[in-house]
Amino acid sequence: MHPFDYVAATSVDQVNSVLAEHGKRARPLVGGTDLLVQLRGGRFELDVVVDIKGVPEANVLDLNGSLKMGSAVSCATVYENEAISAAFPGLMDAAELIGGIQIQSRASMAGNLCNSTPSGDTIGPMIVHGGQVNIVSSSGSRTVAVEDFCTGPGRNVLEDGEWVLDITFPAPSSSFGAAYERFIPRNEMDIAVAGAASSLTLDGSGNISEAKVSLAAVGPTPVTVGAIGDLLEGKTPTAENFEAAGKIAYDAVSPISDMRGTIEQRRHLSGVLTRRTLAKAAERAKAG
Amino acid sequence: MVDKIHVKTTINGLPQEFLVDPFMSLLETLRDVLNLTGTKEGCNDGNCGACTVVLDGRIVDSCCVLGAEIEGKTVETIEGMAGPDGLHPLQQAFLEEAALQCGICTPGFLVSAKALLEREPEADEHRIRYWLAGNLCRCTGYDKIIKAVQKVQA
Amino acid sequence: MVSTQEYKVIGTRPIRHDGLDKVTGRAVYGADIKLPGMLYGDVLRSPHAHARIKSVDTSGAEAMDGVIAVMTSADMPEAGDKIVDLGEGEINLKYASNHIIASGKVNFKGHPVAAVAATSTNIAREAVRAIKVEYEVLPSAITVDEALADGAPIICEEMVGDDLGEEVKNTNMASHFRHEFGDLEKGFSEATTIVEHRYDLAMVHQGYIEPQNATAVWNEEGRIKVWVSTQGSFSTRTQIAGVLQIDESRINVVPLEIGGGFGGKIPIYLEPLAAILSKKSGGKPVRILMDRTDVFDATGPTPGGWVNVKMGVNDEGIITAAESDIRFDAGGFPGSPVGAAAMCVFSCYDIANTRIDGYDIIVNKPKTAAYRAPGSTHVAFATESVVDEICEKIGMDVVEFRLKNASKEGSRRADGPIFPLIGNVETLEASQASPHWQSELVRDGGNGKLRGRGIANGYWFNIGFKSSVNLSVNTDGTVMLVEGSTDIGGTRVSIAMQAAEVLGIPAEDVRPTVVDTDSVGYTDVTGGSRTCYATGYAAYNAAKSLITKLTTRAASIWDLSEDQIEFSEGKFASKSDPELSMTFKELASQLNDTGGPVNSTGAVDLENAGGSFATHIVDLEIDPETGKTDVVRYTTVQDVGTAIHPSYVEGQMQGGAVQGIGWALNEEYFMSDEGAMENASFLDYRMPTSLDLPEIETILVEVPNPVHPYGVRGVGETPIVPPVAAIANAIYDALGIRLRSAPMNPGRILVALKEKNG
Amino acid sequence: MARVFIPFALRKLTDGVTEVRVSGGTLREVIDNLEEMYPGTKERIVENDAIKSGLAAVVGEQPTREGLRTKVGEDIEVHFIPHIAGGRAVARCGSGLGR
Repeated sequence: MHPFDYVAATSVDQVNSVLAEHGKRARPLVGGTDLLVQLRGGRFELDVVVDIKGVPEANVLDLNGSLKMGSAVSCATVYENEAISAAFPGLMDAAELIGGIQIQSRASMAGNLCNSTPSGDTIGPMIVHGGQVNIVSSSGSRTVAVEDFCTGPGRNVLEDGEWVLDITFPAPSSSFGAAYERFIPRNEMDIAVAGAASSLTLDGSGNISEAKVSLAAVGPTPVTVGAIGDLLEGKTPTAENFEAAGKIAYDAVSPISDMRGTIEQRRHLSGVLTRRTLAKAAERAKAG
Repeated sequence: MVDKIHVKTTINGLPQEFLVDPFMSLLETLRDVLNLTGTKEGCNDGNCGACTVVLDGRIVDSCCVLGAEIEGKTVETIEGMAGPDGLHPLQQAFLEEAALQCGICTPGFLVSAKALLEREPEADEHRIRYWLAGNLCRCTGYDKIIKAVQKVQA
Repeated sequence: MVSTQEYKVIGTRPIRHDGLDKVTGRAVYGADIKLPGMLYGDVLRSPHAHARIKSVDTSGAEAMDGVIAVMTSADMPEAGDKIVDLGEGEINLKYASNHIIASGKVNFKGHPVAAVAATSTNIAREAVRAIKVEYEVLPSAITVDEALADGAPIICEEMVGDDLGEEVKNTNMASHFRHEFGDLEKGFSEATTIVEHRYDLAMVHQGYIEPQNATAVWNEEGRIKVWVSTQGSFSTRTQIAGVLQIDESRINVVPLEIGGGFGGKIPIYLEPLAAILSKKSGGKPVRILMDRTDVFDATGPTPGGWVNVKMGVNDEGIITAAESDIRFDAGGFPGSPVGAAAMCVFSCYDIANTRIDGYDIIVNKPKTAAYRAPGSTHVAFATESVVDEICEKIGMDVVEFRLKNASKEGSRRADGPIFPLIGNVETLEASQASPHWQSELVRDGGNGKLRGRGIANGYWFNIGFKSSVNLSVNTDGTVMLVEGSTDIGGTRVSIAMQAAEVLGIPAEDVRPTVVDTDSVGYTDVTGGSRTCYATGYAAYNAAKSLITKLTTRAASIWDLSEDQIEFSEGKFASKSDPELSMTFKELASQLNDTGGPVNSTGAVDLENAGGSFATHIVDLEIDPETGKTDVVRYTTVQDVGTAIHPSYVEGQMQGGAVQGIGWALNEEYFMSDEGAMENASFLDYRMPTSLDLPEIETILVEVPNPVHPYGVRGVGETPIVPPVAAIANAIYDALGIRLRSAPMNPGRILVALKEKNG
Repeated sequence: MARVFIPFALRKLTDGVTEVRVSGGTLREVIDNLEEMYPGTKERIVENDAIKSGLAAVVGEQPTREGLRTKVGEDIEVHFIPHIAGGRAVARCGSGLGR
């Protein structure tokens, strides 16, 4: 492994300056569960890693209707918070099934996002919860929707010197529900063969006023299927409508075959998981 | 070349000070710098749990942590599990229930299981199996490990 | 027949002597060794599955700060074409040498090409990357069918294959042999139902958690000391001696604690490299550790390949004929377990007319090694699936059919020999009576999930071979036991218990230690289910010898002749004078006044143990929408001879079953077209976690082995034999689809369901 | 007389005979007598005065541990079973029964 230096940053400015100085040769460190493994495997080389776990702003976890989640907050910290669990069920579903407990204790959702693998379990749920990424650098900050963050396998919109400080989510309405499910051959410690995150908002008469589905591991980036929203809006949350949504998902994805699954298997699973997560999201929306 | 980093930390309740290469994992640091070889390497990529330690109250795979990261923190390893009064009840239960065969995964399982029982003493079988899913054992089929954990709960 | 023998120690569950060190982190495993001045090694491995090495330039590595020694195959002595017996299996030294470091050609991805010793792990790793190798990439053959196809690349070019006794050149077929008994055509002509299918299996790995490691010192006297994680210290010594062309007596192998093996830690990989690097660095200790990718790429998995089984039965449900064609990929050098597979394929049945063809085929994959009952799981998948299908066709209960055709004492195994006393029938009967088999299967698993139940049989012969044990008595009445069998799963305690039973003292009073090859007599590997049987027998003999010597001491104390003294129930006593009686402990306290220390030795070279049979029952729950399978209930029933320490016998049964479950459902070498294993990590190799399993119920059947004083049979390997077939049969029961390729993963189940449902 | 079972690969040398009665008090004598009856068989079973590597000699029920010295009783079965070994680079590999 190419020897790299370690900086334990304590302020946003310190992170900014290290990243500005080293460009592509530096990256922030949170859980290390992807970064250190990739460095060890020779995937790329760095001269510096900047530990951001000591930066106060990256550790914010603030629920005030909306949710602000610092990029250093571990998955375990999120799902152990009952109020957040109740208000953001899609995030909960994902946070609880990443890796094992050891990984959940370290890995953050922002780290999962920045790793930008198509199979990243938390990305779809953050999309359907309407997450906005707060990107900072020495030259300022900008906001990008989670949905627009990933640009390809392992690639994203971050420019040299930029990093994610936090992700914010709008306050869900009382008739909002969301869910995430992935398919893996084992019951834990696995990478999604396919995954689906769904959210629904119901109107006063119980009809669907808004629906969103984002699929994992079935394209170069998370696949948000707009056509499902179009189909479901104004409809009732019935098994038949969700079945139809599943068919749209089946047709909308363009997966590859690899060691984790085949094209046909992934398309099929996209349909099944879309239907199942929509149904679960509807249950949660009804429960308020 | 990069310079070594000076780290002050607390391991198994004792203050420790050492120099470590900044790119060295906590697993390597424990084993090669501090001679705490009870923590084992099985995969070095966060998928087997053999290197599980407690870092500031949470279990982590020490292969996915840098040695430099433990500055000012507390670490608990298998070497700190038994006290002056003897074995931890989990260690005793693992012996009595034959919950180990080759023993290489045992330290990781014990550290994980202890963390579970401290948080959730009433965990049911499914919860125990879920909590320990990050620890691979290839010898036992897990049966006797689960029974040993349950024995301590009883 | 079930054991009725009364024992004091055997059958109890004492805490294992080495347990305390293992639950406190004090136990020293191979990678835990740290010696003064130690250097850290690393190995450069081929990125190609098949290539000619045109040049190796090590100058970049040699120039780096902190690099002390660099080696290639040029540093290895020329190994002759000599077969060496390893106890369980044999190796050809020329291939062994080429396997350890490639000479001229690489035969699989991960094949070592060069090695480095440096002052730190990271410098060694960087130095390896600085070595430049020029390869001429060759076409590769990954499966047995590819390797036997016309125009296939020839992998071991100088090898001469053996086709039913005839020499064949320019082939990847190392061997083709046949067993034939009775009249096959006549047998099939008597059959009214015939079923024939081919079963394919992917290569799978033992998956031990501790990677291979070796630390060596080659000193100025030309003596080598090696600290290592191995199943056999003496077989390691033999292999090192052969590959390095050094007398065995100049090598001392120190076996440290071993983090799993399952057959995979019998071959050597790193030891000669560490030794040569030590020599080149002036006698400094050199430690080399594999990482997990190295373990998958370059140690010895069990073969992939296929097994064809054809079986015919008559109207009474009697098997009249059976035929099998077994083709295993040996990996990059010859030597798969196809011979063992041929012994096992029909071993659960008494069949008059049989023919078995076995093929050992070289492919561009890692050289295979033993893996728990090597070869038997493959053939059980085929035979037990065919049996299940036959039972359905003729409408016979699957257990009744197996009982009706069961092999028993006097039956001829399809490779020739007659079975001694075996417990096949007793195991089947116990399965039939088990709570699991007697329970009703609820077919609806809820949420659209479907349940099914499957059952399958399995057999493994247990080897005997050589073991040595030394005993010495302490004056406090305890006994030190020194053995050469490395302890992977609790054999220290099971061997100590057998000595304790003879001596009439508690298991805790016998202290077992595993020592290096300088310190105990020759002992074969911990493998072949032999350790509790053979090393236990050696301990028994040593303990008997101790009693004889102690009887002499008692005689001298009481001024009697030896034949006037008897030893029973842990007491030495005069046959005539009831007043004269001493416990073992009391006599031990008088040793220093009666001639000093008393020691003894037991050494054996045993024939095979007769074998062990198992029946496994499994209930599955399958989600037909995703193809996901969950095991919801599992029972293992096995003839264990006599269970010395029942907890560790159960542990073997449970662990073997779970490895088999992983093999059945998800584990495989997922190979690229270029011959690279794409899933070489625990993340994507998908071994079962605790959450993937239910309780594994165990039923111990005890049909004592008549050739062992306590009736011990080997129990370690048989448990991995039935699971793949049992799960295939349960999938059929749940979904009505017969899967004939392992792993039977969700993708395959979905495809099969789609074919069935259109 | 022992019942010697002829391995498939040797049956060309025995004109297809699969089982033959051979006298001899030890395995060595049995193999020598078999060679008398069917020339060429011995060199396929014995090498360097031992059972060839890659072959297991079964006398009775289990592979013998005493090699050519094994006592062979009346009516006892003798088998020579190939067990695949690590192979050989030049000539003979695998089953040990090759030439």
